[in-house]
Amino acid sequence: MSTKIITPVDEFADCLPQEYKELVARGPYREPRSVEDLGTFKEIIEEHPHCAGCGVSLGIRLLAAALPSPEDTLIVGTPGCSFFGLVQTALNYSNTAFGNQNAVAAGLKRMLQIRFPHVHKDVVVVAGDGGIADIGLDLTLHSWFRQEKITTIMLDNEVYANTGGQESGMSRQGRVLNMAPQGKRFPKIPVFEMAKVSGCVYGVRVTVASPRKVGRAVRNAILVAREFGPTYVQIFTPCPTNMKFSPNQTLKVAKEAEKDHYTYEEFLSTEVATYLAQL
Amino acid sequence: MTASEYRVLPGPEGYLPPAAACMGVTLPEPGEALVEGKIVPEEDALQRIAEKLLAARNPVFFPGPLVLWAWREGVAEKAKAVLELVEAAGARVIPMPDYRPKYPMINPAVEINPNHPNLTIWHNRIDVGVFVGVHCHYANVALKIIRGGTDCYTIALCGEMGHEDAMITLRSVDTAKLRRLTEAVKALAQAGLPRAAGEHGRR
Amino acid sequence: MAIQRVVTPEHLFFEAEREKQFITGSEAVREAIRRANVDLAISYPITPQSESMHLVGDIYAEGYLKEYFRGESEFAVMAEVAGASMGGVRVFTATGGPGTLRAFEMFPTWAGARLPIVCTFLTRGVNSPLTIQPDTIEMAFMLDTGMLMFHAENAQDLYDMILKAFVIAEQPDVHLPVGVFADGFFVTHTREQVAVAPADLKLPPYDPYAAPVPVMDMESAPVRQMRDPFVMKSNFISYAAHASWQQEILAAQERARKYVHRYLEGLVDVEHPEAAVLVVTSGTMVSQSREAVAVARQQGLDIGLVKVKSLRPFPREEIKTLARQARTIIVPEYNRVGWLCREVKAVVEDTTKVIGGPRVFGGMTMPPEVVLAQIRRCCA
Amino acid sequence: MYAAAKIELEKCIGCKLCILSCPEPNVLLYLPETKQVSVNQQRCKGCGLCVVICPKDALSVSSI
Amino acid sequence: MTRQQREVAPEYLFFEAPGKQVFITGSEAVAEAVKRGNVDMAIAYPITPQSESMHLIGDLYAQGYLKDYYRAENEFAVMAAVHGASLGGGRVFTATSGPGTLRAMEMFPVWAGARQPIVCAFMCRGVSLPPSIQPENIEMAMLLDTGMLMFHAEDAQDFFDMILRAYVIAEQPDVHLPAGVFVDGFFVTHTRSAVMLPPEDIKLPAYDPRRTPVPIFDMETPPMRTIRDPLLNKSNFISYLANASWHQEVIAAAERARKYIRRYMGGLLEVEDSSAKIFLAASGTAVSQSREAIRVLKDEGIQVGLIKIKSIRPFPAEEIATVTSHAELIVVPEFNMGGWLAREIKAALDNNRRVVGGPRVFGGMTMPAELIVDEVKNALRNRSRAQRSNS
Amino acid sequence: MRNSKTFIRMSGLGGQGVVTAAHILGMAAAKDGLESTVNPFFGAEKRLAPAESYVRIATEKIYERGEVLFPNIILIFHPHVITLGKCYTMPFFAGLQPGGMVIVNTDRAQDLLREDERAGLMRLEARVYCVPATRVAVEVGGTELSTNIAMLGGLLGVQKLVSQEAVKEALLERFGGGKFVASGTTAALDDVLKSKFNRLAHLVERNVAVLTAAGGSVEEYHLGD
Amino acid sequence: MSEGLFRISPGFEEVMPAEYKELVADGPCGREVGVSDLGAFKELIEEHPLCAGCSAALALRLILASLPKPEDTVIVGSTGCSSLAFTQVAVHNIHSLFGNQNAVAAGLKRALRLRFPDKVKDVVVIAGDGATVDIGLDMVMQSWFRREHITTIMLDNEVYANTGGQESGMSLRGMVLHMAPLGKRFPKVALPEIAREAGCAYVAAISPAQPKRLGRVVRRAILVAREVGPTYVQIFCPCPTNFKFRPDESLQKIKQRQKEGAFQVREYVSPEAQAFLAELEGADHEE
Repeated sequence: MSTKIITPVDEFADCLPQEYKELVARGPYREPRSVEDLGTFKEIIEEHPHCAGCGVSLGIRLLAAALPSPEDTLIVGTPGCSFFGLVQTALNYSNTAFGNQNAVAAGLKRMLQIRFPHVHKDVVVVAGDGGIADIGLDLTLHSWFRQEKITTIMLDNEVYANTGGQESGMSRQGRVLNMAPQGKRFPKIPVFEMAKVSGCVYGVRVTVASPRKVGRAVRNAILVAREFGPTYVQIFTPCPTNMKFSPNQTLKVAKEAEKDHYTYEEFLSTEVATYLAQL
Repeated sequence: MTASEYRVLPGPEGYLPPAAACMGVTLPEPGEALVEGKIVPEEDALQRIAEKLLAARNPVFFPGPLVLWAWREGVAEKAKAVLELVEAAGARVIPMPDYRPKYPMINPAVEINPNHPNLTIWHNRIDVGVFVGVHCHYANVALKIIRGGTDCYTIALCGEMGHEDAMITLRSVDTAKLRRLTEAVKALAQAGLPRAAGEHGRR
Repeated sequence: MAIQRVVTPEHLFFEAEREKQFITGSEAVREAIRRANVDLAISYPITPQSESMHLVGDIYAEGYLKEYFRGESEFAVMAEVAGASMGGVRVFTATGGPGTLRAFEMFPTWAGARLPIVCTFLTRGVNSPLTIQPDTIEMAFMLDTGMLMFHAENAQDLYDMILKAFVIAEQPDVHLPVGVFADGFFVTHTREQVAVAPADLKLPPYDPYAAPVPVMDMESAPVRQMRDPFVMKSNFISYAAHASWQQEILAAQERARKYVHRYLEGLVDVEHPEAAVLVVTSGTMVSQSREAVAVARQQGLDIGLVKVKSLRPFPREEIKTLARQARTIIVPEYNRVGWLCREVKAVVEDTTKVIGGPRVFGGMTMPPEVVLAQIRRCCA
Repeated sequence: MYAAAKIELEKCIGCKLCILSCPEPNVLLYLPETKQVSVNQQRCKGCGLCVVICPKDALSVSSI
Repeated sequence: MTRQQREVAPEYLFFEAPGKQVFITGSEAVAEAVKRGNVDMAIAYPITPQSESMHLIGDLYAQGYLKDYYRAENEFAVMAAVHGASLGGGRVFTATSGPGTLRAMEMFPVWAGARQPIVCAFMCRGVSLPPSIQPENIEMAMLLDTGMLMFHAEDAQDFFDMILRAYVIAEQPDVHLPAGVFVDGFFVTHTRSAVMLPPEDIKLPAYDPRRTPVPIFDMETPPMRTIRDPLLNKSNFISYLANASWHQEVIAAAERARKYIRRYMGGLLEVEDSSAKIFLAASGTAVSQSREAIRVLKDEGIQVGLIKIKSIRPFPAEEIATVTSHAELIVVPEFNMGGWLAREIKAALDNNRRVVGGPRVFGGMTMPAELIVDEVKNALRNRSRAQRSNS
Repeated sequence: MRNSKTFIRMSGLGGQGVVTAAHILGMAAAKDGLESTVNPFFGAEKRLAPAESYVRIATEKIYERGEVLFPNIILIFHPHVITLGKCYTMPFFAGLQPGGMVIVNTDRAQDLLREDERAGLMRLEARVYCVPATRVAVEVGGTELSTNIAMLGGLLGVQKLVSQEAVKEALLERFGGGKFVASGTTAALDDVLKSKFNRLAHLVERNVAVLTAAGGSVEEYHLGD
Repeated sequence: MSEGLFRISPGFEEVMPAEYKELVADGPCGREVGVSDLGAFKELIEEHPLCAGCSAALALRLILASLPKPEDTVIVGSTGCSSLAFTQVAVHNIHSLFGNQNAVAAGLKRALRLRFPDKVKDVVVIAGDGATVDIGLDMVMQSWFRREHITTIMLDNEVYANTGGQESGMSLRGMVLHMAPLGKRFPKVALPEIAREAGCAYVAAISPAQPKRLGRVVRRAILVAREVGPTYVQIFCPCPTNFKFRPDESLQKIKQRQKEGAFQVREYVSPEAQAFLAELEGADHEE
């Protein structure tokens, strides 16, 4: 690990922009922070251009606060709304072709294991439902089949939000959306169930209405991925803009989903359970 | 290769002009430097940089991440050498702490960004800008944009092979070379080169 | 289903009275498909193409198409329309930039399988770096896929070319896929006057049994039929068969010239062919050049304009002939590589006449002033 | 046109629920000295999620 | 298990180390190159005629020459995964062919735009449809504008040499672009020929992730706030300009590669008999066929020179113009239907009436020397006929 | 190079309706029998981010497309566009044609322009106008979502580019009946706007009132002062 | 199918090759034949170039014999060994690209439904393990998610056989193969279970070692696909060539694996499909 890259040369410390001074002084790099500590430290995500009340950006904020060692974390994403917030995070973030994130992450993780055999470099995929469940599904599943030691986090807003509100595989049946003018004809893709039968050793389904659970899930998923294999966290991050509800209703929408199709669920192997109990 | 006829001069060069490398300008070999698109002995270039810095109305150094952050051995010392040069040249420092497209925008008074370096040049009315410690790709992108849209005279102190789109570029710049440049500036200043009017000095 | 009357292509294109609408390029796509008697369309989101496929979805809901759905990726969508086309229906889809590259392997397949698919490419830059802005670089990649390629200047062209593409593509002696290209945003998102035929008219339906290859429906002979067979033996005879198959695709492209002449009224449009200096270009760059040419002519400069409408087949002879009498040819482009310039140079005999550029890319606009400056230099 | 959250400090009990439900980073800050929350209005987008979540009605959104 | 090999300077490995001649296939030559390439990681996916070389590289991995290797799920995923591995700061290798190239198409401009010195071998074959596994290099036409460097090997020796040299050229800090090394499948991959190899206990110096023009992705390199590929999130003139300037820098980087291609590959092209008035200009296997044709023509008293084009990107436009300045006829035989090389050459010359594009064979057919001979003779006949009718 | 044409750049912040304003203006021009093209600034921009749209109006056919780099008129929907630089077209006034016009939505004209900007505009013999568009929108229209229409009112107050009747028809077409193609965010705001009025006629009527009121409250900002 | 498709035009009967005459006279079209009748009718597949002892070829034969309505069946294949046999099959069949078979099939099925709304047209995908579980997995699963009315059959020989024996996602953990020089590092992908989760109405894993059961499974899968939703059949057919056992050992190998518990015949039937099958087959027909 290297906090050196967040250590300014003394001579230049003064001339850094304010946000960097804050990151250096109060960022989460040197002592561990969690979701609980939000509001008391300088977050690694700076301002972002997400819409007011955006569930995705809340999800990003929460997961960014939950990273067990942000100074050794690399995030791999894909085009979509999540890009906008993730690009502002104070860590390495890669974003290339739509849907290739789990393949990029696999290559990256393996190379970092070669180059830093004695350091845990956490490679975390953070992407939307379109990137993971539609166009990148095969690459997602194969990273799980192959037991890559990466964490995959889906920010599920149940729509292609960034391109203007099209039906995604994770949209709910019956939803009328762009490209589904008569309502979606098939159910939400059961990616969470897929994860169970495709080799993930730990998985959580959660919503942004339960921030502490999000924090715990992300942290566990990353720690488990280091030791055992692929892990998956699916976070419901409702989109007020495309689903046309008022921005202050995001958490209510998420909360209601918790009683309905987005109940909290966790799965883990016994091995993993023992490991987590020890932590 | 025959020497290129193409001169790399301060802009504004116009609407998306080609990169100098595509106009036949080649990078210097060890011991050489590029001044306005022509290969010259390195010593000549040191001299030209000193002249440009001292004649400038508002010279500004743009240190990049490679010297701003104490990420590896030797950086602190190199940074110190950069600051000695800044001091000798009576220049200011505006950092390039990272390369991301920043939301909602950069504050051009306090930082420079390779994707739109022209904003910082315009805002601060910089007539001579010096790049140091910036990854080559980002330096090249920035230098091209500056030459396309502003009249700033750019100097690149590169740790690798140099930059065709800067008006003056040194290659393989290490701490020792920085110190040699500082000496050249000091010597010229002592000789009493007249300086253009205008506010300067470190913030 | 919407009630529409089938008319001849000639009537729809040239005779039916047209109404002017103030619409975007994306809406022009919808209006073309509304009149195209398309059976099935398949969509996948990508900017700036999505809007046109949303609108096609809407007219599906109104009953103008029989089937429509969102596929899972561009590669899958292009495979799905291929399947449908083999099943004997008229299909439509659209994509752009990275989507084109993601699906890339399918395009030579369409051509090789002789599928008269019409696909609209609303072009944009490709990664890296990521951009959603207009750029025609993807067309450079497509030149040797075997597809026919038309380049629309504006929403009007887009409307006309899509409709005409179906008719040209489906000629039994052509029967090839057609890409109708338009510069993303510059065309898709710009609102302008477009003259369209009445909405209650449509093209005649596709006749799968007039195809030069059997349709895959277990209704057409022969029953023992594989689309498209591996030339699975490794010997001279199979190689020759494979090579001949490819030559037939090239030949089909050649045969398309006649129909491009008939329906698009030529592979190129020329203004002032006698001029000493000619601007040769395609797509949105034609529009930018028109402005520059108009000013230049007002100022007394001897300048003409050649709009290349069809890139495949390429107007080889047309441009060679035009170039013989011209002193200089300027080829401005919206991409970094200058593929149109390369095409032009490869058919012009004296390439010293050809000036590649100005070129802009990465989403930048080409101000007519920049083209004008180039014209001034060349006329000096 | 531009709205931002405002806090009535007398009502704030420092439960931090608002901080955890705000999609914007570094907008709602927790002040350990007073065990209360403050708002950076410059960066607030006025979505109102904090208003809805606050158990004490300490937050409101209004034009700035 | 890691293999004990000594790192040596590229110059030593290429020009000074003692050579030993072996009789191997092109696929084996790839493995021999990778063995000496100090490659960290390779990722594979089956496709004919590429598979064999990637099998052999798997064996190298088992023997400890590479540190990681796996089979991925498809070509797009392979190219994405090597992209990720290269972001991580190591030297990577992969290979593909024809349809595989097209399946992964979207990734190649990504590599170039992200300034990654990935070396990928392309064992060219026909693309669908109809499917063919036979040699044909149409895929090169589709890669010309990806921003990658492109080298076209004539035979197994070239293939071995070019892969190793590609790493050295691609990784120069002022270049730092992906390089594709192309051969015509089967003609090279499955043909056994004499190849001169340096000793196997030496290898290239390791890739230095600290000398890159873009930050490496390891959270050890500043700035920690880094996104590769950053320009999407603003839509305005300034972002467009930044994007355009980025592309210009990719082109500029390829220009800078010329110097290193001259240094390490002895030039972007090779010329034989530069005094000739007639030239055959070709790349890849068509060069070998041309050599045969030149011999036949010489026997018949017709002097024909040869231009072997080794670097397709950057393209030796000036060199070709200079070499052919006095030429009267340039015949360009190709293994594809599109005739992309003829198009490139025509666009590079002033008077391209001199250029005859052809013969072209494809679909796996071979190109007998006689076909080239006939093309030359036909062109000469046409020319003299034209001259007669003019006079 | 285009004396018979008027090229307009509208700069504002996401959510202020710059795209809709351009659309309505362009459509009105078309209804008046003029030639017009309209395009938004092509981006994945979110609310409150800088946004621009462009309108070209002429008596003859317009070919050029893409962003307007050389405007005759610049509409500034929010003073932050220039005072806080919430715009990426920089330097902001670059490209404004000699004799051009700038219209700013503001109540307070002071501190609007930096000294160098003022000097530059004077050199171009440009005219600057202020219109309190947001205030008029709230007071007359009952919603700040009508700010864009007030800006158009300001524009028509100083230059009769299109007729009021045509604007009214354009409003009817834009908000009435059939589906209009808009981005997700715009569509959401449309719904909000429509929900403010119980009938379409009412919406149009109130917006026309905004248009007129704003046209009457434009004031020239004297660069020389 | 149109009536004339299998009728030789008057006057040409004599000149037609024998195999066609046999197909017309003795083929399975319009007749109720199945696996049990093999040998008693002219099969849809003529000769093929697959290796001796190839159990995939056997599986293919059995599948073709089990098609409930061959005269209205279109098959979509993919790159791999099986595609070499398909040129010889007497139903319309498509080979497009490696891995895109389910996408092509989805488009085709929808097109045929448009053109023949009153007729059953069965679209059956038959592809190898590489095409199904590796390169084409996304499109396979999305066709299930979308509830396309098609049947997907995997000929699972646990290796990329056609390209010379590389590891596939269906290879067993530990198998040393090309591109897995140290042995495969992860388990065989549980595609039947994934299919069940992904919305398939009927899923079965079977082998040609039980030909009649295989025939019944294929028939069920196709019938369920017509009425209920997507179906998936995975057929274990080990490859003598790449796994280097004698051609005559193919079926033995399957049985051996079954005995070890490493291969299990299994069927997952959704309640809806169950009800449909019960009605179709009658309760007494159940095993």
